[in-house]
Amino acid sequence: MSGEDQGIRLVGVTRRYGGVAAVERVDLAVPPGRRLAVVGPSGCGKSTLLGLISGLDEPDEGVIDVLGATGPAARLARCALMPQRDLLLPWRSALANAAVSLENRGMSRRAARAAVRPLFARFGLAGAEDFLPRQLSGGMRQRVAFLRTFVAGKEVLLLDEPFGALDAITRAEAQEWLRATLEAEPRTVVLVTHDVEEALLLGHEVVVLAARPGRVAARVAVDLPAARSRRELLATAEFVGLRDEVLAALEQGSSAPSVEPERL
Amino acid sequence: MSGEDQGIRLVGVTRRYGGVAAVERVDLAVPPGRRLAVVGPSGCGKSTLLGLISGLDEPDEGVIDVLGATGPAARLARCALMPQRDLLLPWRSALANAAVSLENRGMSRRAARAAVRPLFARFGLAGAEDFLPRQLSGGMRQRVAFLRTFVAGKEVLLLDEPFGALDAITRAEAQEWLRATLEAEPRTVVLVTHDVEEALLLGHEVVVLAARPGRVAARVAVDLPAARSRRELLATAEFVGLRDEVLAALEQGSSAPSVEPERL
Amino acid sequence: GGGHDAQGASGGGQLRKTTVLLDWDPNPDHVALYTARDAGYFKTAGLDVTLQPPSDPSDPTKLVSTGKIDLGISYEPETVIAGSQGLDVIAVGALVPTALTSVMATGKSRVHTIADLAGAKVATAGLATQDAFLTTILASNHVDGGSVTKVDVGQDLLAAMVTGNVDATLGGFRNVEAVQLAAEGLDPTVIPVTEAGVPDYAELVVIAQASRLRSDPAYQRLVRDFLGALSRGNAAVLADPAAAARTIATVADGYDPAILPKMVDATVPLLRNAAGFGRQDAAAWQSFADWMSAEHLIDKPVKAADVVTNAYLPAS
Amino acid sequence: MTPRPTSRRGAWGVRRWGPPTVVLVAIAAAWELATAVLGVEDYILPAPSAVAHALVDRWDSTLASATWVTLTEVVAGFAIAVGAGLLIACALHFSRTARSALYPWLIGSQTVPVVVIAPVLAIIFGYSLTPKLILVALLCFFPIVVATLDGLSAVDDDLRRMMRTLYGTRWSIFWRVELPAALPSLFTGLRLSAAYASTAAVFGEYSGSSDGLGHVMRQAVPQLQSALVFAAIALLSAMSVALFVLVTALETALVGWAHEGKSTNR
Amino acid sequence: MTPRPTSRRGAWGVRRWGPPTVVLVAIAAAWELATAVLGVEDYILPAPSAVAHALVDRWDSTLASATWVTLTEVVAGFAIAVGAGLLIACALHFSRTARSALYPWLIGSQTVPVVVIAPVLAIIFGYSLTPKLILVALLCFFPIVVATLDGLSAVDDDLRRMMRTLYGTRWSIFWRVELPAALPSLFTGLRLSAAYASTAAVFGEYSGSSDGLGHVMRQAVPQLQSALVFAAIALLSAMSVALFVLVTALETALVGWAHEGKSTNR
Ligand SMILES: Nc1ncnc2c1ncn2[C@@H]1O[C@H](COP(=O)(O)OP(=O)(O)OP(=O)(O)O)[C@@H](O)[C@H]1O
Ligand SMILES: Nc1ncnc2c1ncn2[C@@H]1O[C@H](COP(=O)(O)OP(=O)(O)OP(=O)(O)O)[C@@H](O)[C@H]1O
Ligand SMILES: [Mg+2]
Ligand SMILES: [Mg+2]
Repeated sequence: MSGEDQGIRLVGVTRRYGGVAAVERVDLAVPPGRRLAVVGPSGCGKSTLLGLISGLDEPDEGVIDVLGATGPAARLARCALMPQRDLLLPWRSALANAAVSLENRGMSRRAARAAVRPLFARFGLAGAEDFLPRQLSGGMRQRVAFLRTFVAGKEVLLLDEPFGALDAITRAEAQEWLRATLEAEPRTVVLVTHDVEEALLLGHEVVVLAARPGRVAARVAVDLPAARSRRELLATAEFVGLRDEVLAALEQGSSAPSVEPERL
Repeated sequence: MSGEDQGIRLVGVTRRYGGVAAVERVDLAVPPGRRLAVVGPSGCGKSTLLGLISGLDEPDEGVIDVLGATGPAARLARCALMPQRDLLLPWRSALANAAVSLENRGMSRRAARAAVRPLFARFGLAGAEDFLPRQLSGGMRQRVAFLRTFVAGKEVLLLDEPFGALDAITRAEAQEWLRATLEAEPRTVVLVTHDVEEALLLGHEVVVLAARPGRVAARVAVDLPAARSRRELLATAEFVGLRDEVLAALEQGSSAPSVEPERL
Repeated sequence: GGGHDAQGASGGGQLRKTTVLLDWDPNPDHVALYTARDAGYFKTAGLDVTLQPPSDPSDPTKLVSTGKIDLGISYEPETVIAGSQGLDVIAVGALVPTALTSVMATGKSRVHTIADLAGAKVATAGLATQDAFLTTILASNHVDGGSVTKVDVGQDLLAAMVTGNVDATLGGFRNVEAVQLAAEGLDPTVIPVTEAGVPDYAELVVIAQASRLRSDPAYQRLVRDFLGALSRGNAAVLADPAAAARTIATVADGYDPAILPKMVDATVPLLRNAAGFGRQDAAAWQSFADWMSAEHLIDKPVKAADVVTNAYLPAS
Repeated sequence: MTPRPTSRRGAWGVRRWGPPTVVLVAIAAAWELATAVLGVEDYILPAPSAVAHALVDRWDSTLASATWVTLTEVVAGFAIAVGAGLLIACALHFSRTARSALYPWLIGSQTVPVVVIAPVLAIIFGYSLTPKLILVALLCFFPIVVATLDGLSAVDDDLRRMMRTLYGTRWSIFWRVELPAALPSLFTGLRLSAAYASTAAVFGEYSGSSDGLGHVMRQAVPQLQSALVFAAIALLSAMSVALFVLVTALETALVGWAHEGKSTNR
Repeated sequence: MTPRPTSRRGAWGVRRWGPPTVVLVAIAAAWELATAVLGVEDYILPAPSAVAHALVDRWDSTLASATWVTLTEVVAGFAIAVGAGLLIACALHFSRTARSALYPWLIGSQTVPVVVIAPVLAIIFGYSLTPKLILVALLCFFPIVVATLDGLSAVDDDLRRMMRTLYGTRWSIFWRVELPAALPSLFTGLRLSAAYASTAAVFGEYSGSSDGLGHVMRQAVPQLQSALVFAAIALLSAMSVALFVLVTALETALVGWAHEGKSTNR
């Protein structure tokens, strides 16, 4: 954890819902232009954390600093958040949904849509530009929501399970696209995912949260060898080692229910 | 594919949306008490297929037979469908949501909730019984929706990415629970998933759909050796071989967009 | 409104715009007004008269008093009330010089005389004056007031009678509702309130703004010219009731064209004023005002001279 | 193979004239029969034939011009009500203080009877078209305000939050999220106003008029000209129903996303 | 650390009396001043002090009993309207044919002026409380029907489909999905009806009454007792506002899930 300069920094952040802490005394730091992956058991406070960083919510305790901004409005100005639910506007076509941030910034409808249209083919959405959200499949909706967030062009990207509804192939492609794009033009990213492989492939660092209340259980720096292909990379000993490390931390952090067959 | 007797059978099923086929001439058969896993690229028609089997939708062409029933109402009586979106009722607590099918069958509120309550702890939802859906995390909502479907106690379970929003640990537990429960008390299951491992772990057979229009691209019978633990099973050569087979079929069936870095 | 740009009675060219606010929508009571308008008598007198139906019968006193409207048609009781409340109005002529309000019952009702009202259910249109009329009528005919049930039915006097919901009504006009009942073959009993103990009064009067009348010669001229023309209209009605019926039929949209002439026929005799058109008896006004005061219809007593004048009427 | 369910609102909105016509004919027949058999007097409840007769008989002399006058008031007054209602709703939506301070007054505005407002309007505007338009607007703006405000405040807050992370200003959130989401509610208000507009015009004509269907009715009611009264009512109803259907058609066009073939496979 | 946004509707629903009171006082003061300075005649627009005076002065003799009579009509009539409105809305919701056949008649029912209905009601029920209740119900059921129907038909169809796979019958879907989802709309209708109830009672009293605020007003208008008229209006407004606030409080209790702390992290 380097960078005092202009990354994302959380110090002692706590957020309670009606007395129960969803997130407790969390310290995090993401250097500028780097990517942090967050994994943790379901309900441990990952989405809560993104809401806090984005400025949509304020912590009950602690300080959040996003590229030098600590106030919620200033943080909001710097962050684009892709929410876990896609939250597409049902009355807008897929294209118009993806282009909404450009319209918000004053671009004309036509120009905004023209700017977004090329990305649709790249994400396997060619032909679905004029579909309303209810005409899209779950994975298509998620891709539109991802595009919408990306298109906003903000310095900080907060992604809440961006590819969770995608099949293995489509997801791998989306991951590769995101990685290549961020490599070419770095942004500061916090990525929440339930997929450990995704966390390792996309994050420079992986943070494992423990449940109830959400606390940092482990931090894993990702330093993977250069490999020609994704498949090769996944098979390297380093990758397997890191994956096992993260999984072990996860397993410890979970307050797991016992598993037995059940009669209903 | 055995069983002429009382399983699920689709013959030449086609469903179009405004002239474009989402699913075309699909033939499927699931013997009674067996589990079919369906994988395929996003938007290939998996959810459409479940809607057709359940009786909520009718095919434009072809015949669907669910335990001898071909009419939509009769199919509906036999199938419980867990939709891809959780579709929890926002005004009902988590417990009341999970118990809704029992209330629909005439059980009293109290009895229905008492019947469902024990399952909550088992799924890591202890303490969240009285939460409203908006107070639940994404993964918690999905588990409640799964419980709701399971609790209906129907002969046929149609599950649309039931564990897609769960972290690795929670998901593994849910999978184990489902497998053990269905082993003890078999139901006929069609499981849509984007996770090839999940498909192989839970399905007796895996069907790979190809995109646009959705057609059956490959069928893979799953016959795995007995293994002591999940981790061991995942490492067996048979498992790895099947996974590669399914992935290869998937890769072929996808109309993949090319992957290049992009400037916005 | 505003008739300030006064000119001579026969002033060339420019007509003085004058708005007259009626007491109610056009009906047979207004036959003289519409006849004078359609025959061109107002124009001849140098007036461009607009006859305006009100939103409520109490509009004319209010709007004439504030000077928003030049002239109004009101009722003698309302004019007395206005005087008592300090409104700036004065009656300058009687349009219908006698009372029209009557006690009415259909032939089928058990009420045929005032005495029959004992124990009856009586509908009024909800005016306080009508309540007072009823009290006076019962008292002066020695009918036990406690035995009579009063209902306020608003506009629905006829409906209340023909359906048998009430035994009698007080508030209908003898030249309108009574004729309607007769035309429906219901053989009505009609007793004008002034024949049953209520002091005589003029049903419809022309009112003007009192203070302006004292100070504004142009306004004085306007009122005089108006009343002169109206007098001619009244005379024309008396001379040719059939033509008058045709005139009123063009504006009384909601009336049955077949019955309207009969109503006009019933109205014409009531328009005759022995003292000459528009003349009002100050003594009669005073005794009516005193009666109102006694019935607590007004808080402050009213001097007849303050609310009525014959000074602007044409010489008879 | 089975027919897919068509849009509900669209279906009964404009196209389906069958059932209402059947009911119309049935009611008219039963009514005609009842008046004939029971010997109900015409001046209490006129037979439909008598109403039709009055409609034809008095059309040229009375009803035609009255209908035209009232129709003008209805349409213009409704238009003003829509404009004012939307403006007020937006103003109250944007300012919480304005909302809590002014809402009771809006409710109060609906409780002041016409007999009281009418003379005041007459004083200010004279007996012109203006007070009638004001009365129609006054009676019709209220459902629009209440329904629109309710719609605006029921918008999913998560959509607002999503927009805020995408450069959404207060205004762009209103324009791109709240207003579209509140459209169905707005149309509920418009539909109600449409139904009230013709009655409101009649009230307006009670504020001093010399033509219009309200004027005709005000003269005809005390005279028991029931056939004429019912003819006027039939015309007023037709106006309201027409306006209602128009509003519904507009909704079908604008809010199709919410109603057409909502059934999906998800 | 920053205050979390509280519920909107709850906030202005019941607790926030401050701003409306301030506005009330401000308007009263301005009005008092205006009548004094401009010398507006009392019989046109009475000063608030005169109205207050009349309110106190005539309370025992006139207004108390009249208020009681009208309040009874308002409350009972509103209750009937709610019952009838819900019943009709549900009936129309369940039968598409009923909906398309009867809807125009419901709209028509709102265009028949009170002056016409009142005598008919008097014929049937005499001059009792009944016709007033019917009139209030007749004027108040309509917003409930329209808003509830709109709410019911706007329910997310996916929720209905989900229920059908879980043994959801037509009835259980209605009871467990459609009705709860339509509650916010239903309350829009109730709010509107609440605002109209007191005016409707006044109309009811125009058709044969011997007490009530409408009766008081009708007697006071021709006697130029404007202060008394305005006192009656103030009481009517207070009734409507109270009913409105009551409905809103009930909504806050019943539909809390839709409004309270909707902001989540998702
Ligand atoms: N109502 C609709 N109108 C038009 N097209 C539709 C509609 N519903 C679905 N489709 C189309 O049908 C295709 C299949 O959709 P479906 O939801 O079955 O995909 P899926 O396999 O479930 O995808 P995912 O894995 O992303 O959920 C998609 O291309 C979608 O756009
Ligand atoms: N509005 C709320 N009221 C009460 N509790 C809440 C609220 N929002 C979230 N919580 C609780 O906070 C905890 C963390 O929720 P959060 O959504 O951050 O989990 P998550 O890590 O994103 O889980 P998942 O992986 O399932 O999406 C959960 O236990 C949840 O019940
Ligand atoms: Mg989450
Ligand atoms: Mg799907």
